[in-house]
Amino acid sequence: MIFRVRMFGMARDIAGMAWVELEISQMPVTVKFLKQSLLQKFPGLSSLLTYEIAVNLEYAQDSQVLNPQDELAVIPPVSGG
Amino acid sequence: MIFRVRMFGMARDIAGMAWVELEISQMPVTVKFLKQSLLQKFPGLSSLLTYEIAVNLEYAQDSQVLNPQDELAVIPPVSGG
Amino acid sequence: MNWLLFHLSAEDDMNHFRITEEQIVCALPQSWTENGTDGGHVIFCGTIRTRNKGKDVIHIDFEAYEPMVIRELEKIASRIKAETGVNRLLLIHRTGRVLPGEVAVLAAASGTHRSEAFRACEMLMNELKRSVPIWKKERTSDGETWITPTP
Amino acid sequence: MNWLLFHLSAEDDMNHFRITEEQIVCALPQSWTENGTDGGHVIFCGTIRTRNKGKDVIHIDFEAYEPMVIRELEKIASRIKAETGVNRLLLIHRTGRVLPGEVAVLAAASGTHRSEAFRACEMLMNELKRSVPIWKKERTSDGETWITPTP
Repeated sequence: MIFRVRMFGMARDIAGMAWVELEISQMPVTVKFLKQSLLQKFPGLSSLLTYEIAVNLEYAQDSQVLNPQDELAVIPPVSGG
Repeated sequence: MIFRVRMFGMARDIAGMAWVELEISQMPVTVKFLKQSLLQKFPGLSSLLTYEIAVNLEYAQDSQVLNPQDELAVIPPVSGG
Repeated sequence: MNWLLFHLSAEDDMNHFRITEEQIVCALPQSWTENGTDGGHVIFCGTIRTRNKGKDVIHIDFEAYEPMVIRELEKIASRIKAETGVNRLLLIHRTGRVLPGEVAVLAAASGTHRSEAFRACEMLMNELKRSVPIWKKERTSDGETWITPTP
Repeated sequence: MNWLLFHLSAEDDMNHFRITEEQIVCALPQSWTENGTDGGHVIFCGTIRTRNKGKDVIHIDFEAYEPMVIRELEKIASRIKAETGVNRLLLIHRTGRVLPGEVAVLAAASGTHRSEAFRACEMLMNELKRSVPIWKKERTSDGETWITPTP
């Protein structure tokens, strides 16, 4: 199944794109697994000391199960204001 | 000697005037004595639970000695803002 | 719209204290915020409420001992700057008749960082209410009363 | 001068959260302050400093995940209102390129009294910096860097 993930801030610069598509066959897909898949595709993400995954505009736990309709985003440490 | 005193807020309403002139013969004239003279002239001032005397735009102590050139004012409890 | 007129030159890099009979808007002019040194600006804007202690407020008349207000604010400002490290303070207060919904006072503190600006602006308001010679007389449906600080 | 255009109707008596590419002025519109219910309005205005950590700042580029920003701010606002009792919160944040001296963020809290408004506005800024998905990349004479929160 195809998961589309928005990339923001430093993560977007590392990936070199604002949207990433990941094909994942294993089921179920958790947030933790998504992070591992992203790291495999973009090893540079390890330079982000930490980042969160947002699922449908909310911060998600590692254990949350995803489905391909979810709006997913990589949220590096924020620095607004 | 003549001392001119500005009256503000509730003190002005009690005195019925914005400027009060007091003729005081005793010397030296302290802030405390000025307050007593004002109270004698305007007994209604006792309804102010407390008030300060400003001398040349500064809050003054009771013991401060006045001279007729000083800019004097009765400062009832403030309520700006 | 007197804030558009209220321009501060670059030389005016210190405090701004003023009493005015004109309407105040809840704004800092760009000339105050654009200096590039102060990154945090905290503003307090006090407006007249329609109801106070269960009564309908018709208007408030403010009276100020203007030269002493300025003198007292300068003294307060020295203490606040020393204690918090902010660079600039501003206070503009209405006199005369102020209607519900209108701005009675605008206070501001500007510093390098935000926490000091929050602290300084709140201190400025506390000190204003403690010692600056300004008085208000409130007119409600019950009549007129000089407001005194609640102990 | 977009604050003159930024009018809030009387029905809009709740929060106002917005991301904008246009210049922000350090002001609350009269339509926000004149309701007669809230007597205390505290505003924070954050501007870009010319120098940061010993370097000359050329500009800052802000990026936001806009729909999540709004969602997150609404959640934060519910907590702040419950904790402080203020009635309304406002936050407007720039995206795109912001130059030194320009306003990056405007935050405000309005309530019956001033102490709660001070507390709420400072909480809103703290929470903005903690969890709201906005990022800044700073360009100095040394190059470009994504700013990360200092631990």
